[in-house]
Amino acid sequence: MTFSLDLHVAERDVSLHLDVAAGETVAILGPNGAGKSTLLGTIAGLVTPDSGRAELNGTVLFDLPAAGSGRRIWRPPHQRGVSLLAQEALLFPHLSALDNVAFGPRSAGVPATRARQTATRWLREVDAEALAARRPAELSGGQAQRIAVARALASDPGLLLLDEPLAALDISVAPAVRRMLRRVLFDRSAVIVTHDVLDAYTLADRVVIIEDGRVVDQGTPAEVLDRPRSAFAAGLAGLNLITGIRRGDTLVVADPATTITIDAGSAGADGDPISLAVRPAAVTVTFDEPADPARTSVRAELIDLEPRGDFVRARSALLAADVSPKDAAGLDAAVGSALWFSIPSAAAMVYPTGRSERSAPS
Amino acid sequence: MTFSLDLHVAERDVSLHLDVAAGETVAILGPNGAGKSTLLGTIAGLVTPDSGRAELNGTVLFDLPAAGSGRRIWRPPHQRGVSLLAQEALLFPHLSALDNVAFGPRSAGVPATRARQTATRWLREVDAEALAARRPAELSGGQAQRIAVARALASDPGLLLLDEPLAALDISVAPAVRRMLRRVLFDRSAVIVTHDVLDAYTLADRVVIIEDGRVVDQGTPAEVLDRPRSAFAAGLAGLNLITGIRRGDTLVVADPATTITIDAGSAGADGDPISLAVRPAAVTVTFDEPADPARTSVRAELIDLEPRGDFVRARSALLAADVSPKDAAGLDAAVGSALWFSIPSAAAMVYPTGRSERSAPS
Amino acid sequence: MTVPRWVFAMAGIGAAFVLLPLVAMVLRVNWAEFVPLISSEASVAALLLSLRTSLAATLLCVIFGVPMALVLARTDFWGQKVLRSLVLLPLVLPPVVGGIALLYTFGRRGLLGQTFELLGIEIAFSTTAVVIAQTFVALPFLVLSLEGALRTVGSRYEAVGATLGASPTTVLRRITLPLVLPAVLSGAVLSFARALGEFGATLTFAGSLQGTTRTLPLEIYLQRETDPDTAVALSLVLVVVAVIIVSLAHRTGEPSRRRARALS
Amino acid sequence: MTVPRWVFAMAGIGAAFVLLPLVAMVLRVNWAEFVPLISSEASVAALLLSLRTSLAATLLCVIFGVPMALVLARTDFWGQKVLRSLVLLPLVLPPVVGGIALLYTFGRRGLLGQTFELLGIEIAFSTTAVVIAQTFVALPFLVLSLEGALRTVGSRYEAVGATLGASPTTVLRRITLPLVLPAVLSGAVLSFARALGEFGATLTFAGSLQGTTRTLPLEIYLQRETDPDTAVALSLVLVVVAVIIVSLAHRTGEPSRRRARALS
Amino acid sequence: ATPAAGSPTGSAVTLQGDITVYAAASLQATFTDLAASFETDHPGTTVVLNFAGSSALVTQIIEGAPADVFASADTANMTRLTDASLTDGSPVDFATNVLAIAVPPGNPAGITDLADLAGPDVRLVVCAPEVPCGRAATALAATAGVTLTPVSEESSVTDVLGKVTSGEADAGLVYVTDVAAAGAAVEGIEFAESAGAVNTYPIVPVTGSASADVARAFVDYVTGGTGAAVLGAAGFGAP
Ligand SMILES: Nc1ncnc2c1ncn2[C@@H]1O[C@H](COP(=O)(O)OP(=O)(O)OP(=O)(O)O)[C@@H](O)[C@H]1O
Ligand SMILES: Nc1ncnc2c1ncn2[C@@H]1O[C@H](COP(=O)(O)OP(=O)(O)OP(=O)(O)O)[C@@H](O)[C@H]1O
Ligand SMILES: [Mg+2]
Ligand SMILES: [Mg+2]
Repeated sequence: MTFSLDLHVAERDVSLHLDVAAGETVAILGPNGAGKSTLLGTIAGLVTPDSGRAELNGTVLFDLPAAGSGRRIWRPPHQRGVSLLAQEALLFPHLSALDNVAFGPRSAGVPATRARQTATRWLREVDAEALAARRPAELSGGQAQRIAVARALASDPGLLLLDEPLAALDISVAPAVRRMLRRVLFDRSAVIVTHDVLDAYTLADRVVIIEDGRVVDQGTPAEVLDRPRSAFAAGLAGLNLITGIRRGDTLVVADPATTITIDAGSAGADGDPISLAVRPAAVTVTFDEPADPARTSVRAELIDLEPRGDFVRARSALLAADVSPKDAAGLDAAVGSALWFSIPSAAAMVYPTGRSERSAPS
Repeated sequence: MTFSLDLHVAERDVSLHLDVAAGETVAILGPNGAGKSTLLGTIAGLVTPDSGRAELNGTVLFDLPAAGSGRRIWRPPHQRGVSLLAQEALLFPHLSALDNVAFGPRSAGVPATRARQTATRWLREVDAEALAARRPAELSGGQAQRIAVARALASDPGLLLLDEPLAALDISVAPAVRRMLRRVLFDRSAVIVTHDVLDAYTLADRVVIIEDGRVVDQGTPAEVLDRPRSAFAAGLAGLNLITGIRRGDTLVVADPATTITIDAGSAGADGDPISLAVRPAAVTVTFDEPADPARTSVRAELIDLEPRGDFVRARSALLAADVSPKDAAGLDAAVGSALWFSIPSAAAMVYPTGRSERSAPS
Repeated sequence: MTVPRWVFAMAGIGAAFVLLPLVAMVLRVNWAEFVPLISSEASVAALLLSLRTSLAATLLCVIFGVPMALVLARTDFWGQKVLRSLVLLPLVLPPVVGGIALLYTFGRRGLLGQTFELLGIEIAFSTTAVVIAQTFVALPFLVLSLEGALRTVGSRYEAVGATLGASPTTVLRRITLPLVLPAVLSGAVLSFARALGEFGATLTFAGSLQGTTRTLPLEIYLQRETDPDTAVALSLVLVVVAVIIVSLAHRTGEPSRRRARALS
Repeated sequence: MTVPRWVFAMAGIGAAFVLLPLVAMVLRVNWAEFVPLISSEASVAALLLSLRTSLAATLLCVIFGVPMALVLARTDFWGQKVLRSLVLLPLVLPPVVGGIALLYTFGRRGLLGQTFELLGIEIAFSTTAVVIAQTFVALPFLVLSLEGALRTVGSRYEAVGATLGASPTTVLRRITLPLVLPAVLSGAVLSFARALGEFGATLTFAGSLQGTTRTLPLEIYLQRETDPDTAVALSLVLVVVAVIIVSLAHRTGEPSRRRARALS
Repeated sequence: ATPAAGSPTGSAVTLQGDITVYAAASLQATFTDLAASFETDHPGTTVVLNFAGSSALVTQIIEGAPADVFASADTANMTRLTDASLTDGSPVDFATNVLAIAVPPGNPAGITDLADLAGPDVRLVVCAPEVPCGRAATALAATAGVTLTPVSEESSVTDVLGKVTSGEADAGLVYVTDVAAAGAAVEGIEFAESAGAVNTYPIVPVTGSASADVARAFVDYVTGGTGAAVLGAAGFGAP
């Protein structure tokens, strides 16, 4: 009762392996163009990979050996029991919202009246019951996306694929839809592509990070996001990530050339590649080097001040710091000059950069 | 040198007034279906309102008197000097990314070579230079959205309309594009629809909140988001919002019937409608009523625990609290039973709910 | 979209070019004797036969043409391009030659003649032959116009339908066909019009017997020999019938509610 | 999209229906004398004339038909529906009647005859008349198929173009036309094919003078009177020419790079 | 017209000019020959031929077609031209034609004379009464007292012949000249009653010709000895 996938698409430079356990929800995170939609498209049967193999609950979805030899299996999309909510809503323009949602059940042979009841229930779940009679052309962007979520769920697939389901939703329904997803994904196998770390935390049992068509990290949300191994994951988690080589009790960074004192007890032996992660809120920015021995400081040029409501983000090439609007006012004139960014040792997390396997899929 | 708009679309129940000062960037926030895209569509000339009037830098864009009488003016889209980046990227499928971006300049009569140079510059700005030769069908969702941003900017409009420009962008480019937008929007008149409060803080001079086709609040980002007047704005700002009536030193809430002690010095006279805003992080959840006099507590049913990475959000009908994962583990069994949610008086902001005008557009 | 002014001008010239001959024809009609001319037994029989056979031919065009367009637009196989050109041929074949080719195929001494004779089916000189001739010349119209529409619509919605578990047949019935319904209808209208006006192939292949094979165009042709007034009057009838049927089809096909709301 | 199996079956029957008569015709060709039959001076002259006039007619169809389709698809005005039906008429009019109508319009005693006579232009019975007759019957094909495609494509991209500052003409040139290029091409192919096969209207309106107005279909008609072998041989030439030109047009129109990459 | 125009050959005056001859489709073979030999005899002339059904040709001429000579397959259509005052002089009959029965090679239905055509199993094709050959067939049947039940009434002889050559019909009523032209594709059966309906071919110069003398010369050529010989060889009768 699992899903496993191997996949190579030469043209898009994508080469991935993915397992999903029964009932597991996997979140796929990665930059634009990393290959996330390609991954989902292949599973759904809309993109034909150059080679690869996928199996869902013992059924082979496709089996395309790399060498032309061997039997090629390609199961058409509608026989895969896989439902895809694509990045664009793509509601059928000639059907009402209700009939769009009822489409999946009806295709499965459910009689019209029952299918419409099911559809109405799912519309209610996404808070769109009032839109049932509308045509897609008469819906706002977010409304359409909600109907599309309902449509994907209503087809009750063995594996549910969601490509950024919440991106177009406003803050007033996104939490409700997210809670609904959490409920329906609870015992369902699902792969969800998202750019929102909150989705990963609330919905996913496991997070897979994809960059440039390759899996670069995976594990539980906490593992992957608290001790990020890529700038991308660190950005998602809202952490500063500094990678370098351990030299004694310092972390030596190549670019920009910097040395940061670390705790003697930190992980990694001399010469090992190690990483340091720290929240911007913990970092302070001062004109003079702080004397505090419990902090380690680096001198870096202040590039930019970005107001973010409660606080202001001060950026250097290496580190970002969240400072109070009052402090930021004092720094305003200093943009472009070198300041001291300091990290409390207690807030800094230091860990080996290595590829050691994280918790395997359950 | 300003833009002003009055607008009524009966079919979509939208009736709005909006002013934009020269060089001002206005962020429009609101729930799905509030009328944000309708507003932009009308300004761009793609939706014809039942009545209304718009003027940009002294030129009348349209003037449709409510009564059929009077001269009706309707300037076609291409003569408005208004560029719209719609919610869908809608890149021209038959043109390469570069030619898509060059389309605006070329339409303005710029020679092909110069237009392509301009386009290349804008592609670089959105970090998409490498995609110049691709056709839209060969782009990922986020890549397409970046090209669309570049295309809208390259046409150098008098008024720039952006409908959720960053929604599809990943965390690794979104900050860069946001900074780019901040730079180009700095001295430009622009209206930007967004669901992301960060966009409002970083890009907007003024925030307009729209609900059900009406402007319900506007002001600087801080004004609107720190002292929210609507559940929607509070949700955006990540605040608990409790509205009720002042009765002595308490705030009386109708549903769920609750009384909350407030600071004697708070705003509003007895009987006035007042609001209380507090960050979930400041709220604590306990099994027993806390004795601390600097806190005010309400008893409410714990509906839900939602893991959010660092912390777990505990919800009741009235209040949400962010608790540590350790505390959350203790609460897990208590979901569904009544607990004490307490607010430190210092963290609670109490202010009149009234309609008093906030800072007018500059 | 605002249509540029000069486009209107060009369209006006084009429309005038098509409409002027019709006006000229109407001006030549002998109105005093119009009703007697067109209500002769032969004329009425020809009109009814034309309507019956053209509708039957249109039906056949839809039944076979829609699958052909689907195969051409949605699959890729060796020889597809040649096939597409070949399917066009009845268009380019002068109808008389088409009729000869049909004789060579379905005639008594034709390719399939023996087969049909054994089955006891007589095609030549029957109304069936008229329908066959009309279908033969009208089929490419439906196939070509529908294939274009299918390509334009693309297959994204079909892909979504498939991932929702719809079988190819369900996708066809509930997504593809509704999406291209306007094109199917306008293709059917084209086919119907072509079938209604068909003359050469019918004459050559089916013959010309009042009530059985003599359709309105054949009657007009014959009348022209002796009585040009009747020919013009009947032509006008043909035109009016065509306009009525075409308008009806367009009315049905117009997804009016949807279009009215769409952005201009 | 996976096309259901039964659709293939239906399409196969349809294709057979169109192709069998062609096969039957090829089987009847007198191959021994094929080359002499088709290389007579009269045949060559007719073929060249047919190609020249059909290409000219196709050009006219594109020049006037594209604006007409745009107006029909993108504007809304009173009487538009009636106009659309009227534009269809040359389709339904038996070609011979169409020829008469053209004579009534452009002939010496026709509606515009006097005007042209004053201008010193003689239209009827000249090569110009052939082109006019062909344009008249072929124009509706382009208009109808293109209008359908324009409606299917919708006007969203055009709206985007306009907000980027493109004038209606620029939108037309750089967005609308490229988007519907396949439909323009297939419409032009339809028109060309119809013009190439045109017979009745040409005979009536333009006459049948070798080198001036006797196109290939007229030559075939004439040969059939005395020499059916030549008629069949010439028909085959017509078919081959049509297949070649149609394939060329499709090759040009095919946005192959784009399509190859699209999802299946 | 020059005084010598009446002489078909060996004229002292050289004819100069182009003419366009509108001739009934059934005259295609003979007139093509005649035009060629006429051009040889008169090196300065060109004869352009336009063949179609007689009624179509008359309509074209009335609507202004540039015809110099009109040769009709029947007198009715010639009368239309005369009525329109477009003839230069009176038409001259130059040939006649009678009907014959055409049957497919081998004569599968075993037809021998006109009466056999009325047989219940015979698939007979004739011309429609609206066209000359149909008028002739109707007249014949009436005088012979035979009731014909054709399966199709075609609008031209060519179509009747086409049905017979393809074997679709068992018999058709066509002109003897058509049987002759079809060669081995059909067998012709002549019958006595055919004399009851003789079809006459008249020819006339059309008014307004730029080369009226050439037109007159061509008419004379057709009605003269050479014409009679060529037409006779094709099966036409003398007027
Ligand atoms: N073409 C249309 N015809 C009729 N009603 C429409 C049409 N488009 C949108 N609406 C309705 O008008 C209202 C406003 O829609 P609009 O698209 O402006 O919302 P929005 O604020 O942009 O929402 P979102 O955040 O989901 O994009 C909604 O109730 C929507 O359903
Ligand atoms: N049809 C196509 N043909 C060729 N290349 C393509 C096609 N679609 C996508 N690509 C390329 O393949 C790579 C992976 O694209 P994919 O759509 O899977 O990215 P993604 O991870 O979903 O990105 P996003 O977050 O922007 O949606 C990208 O480099 C993209 O440009
Ligand atoms: Mg994607
Ligand atoms: Mg919107």
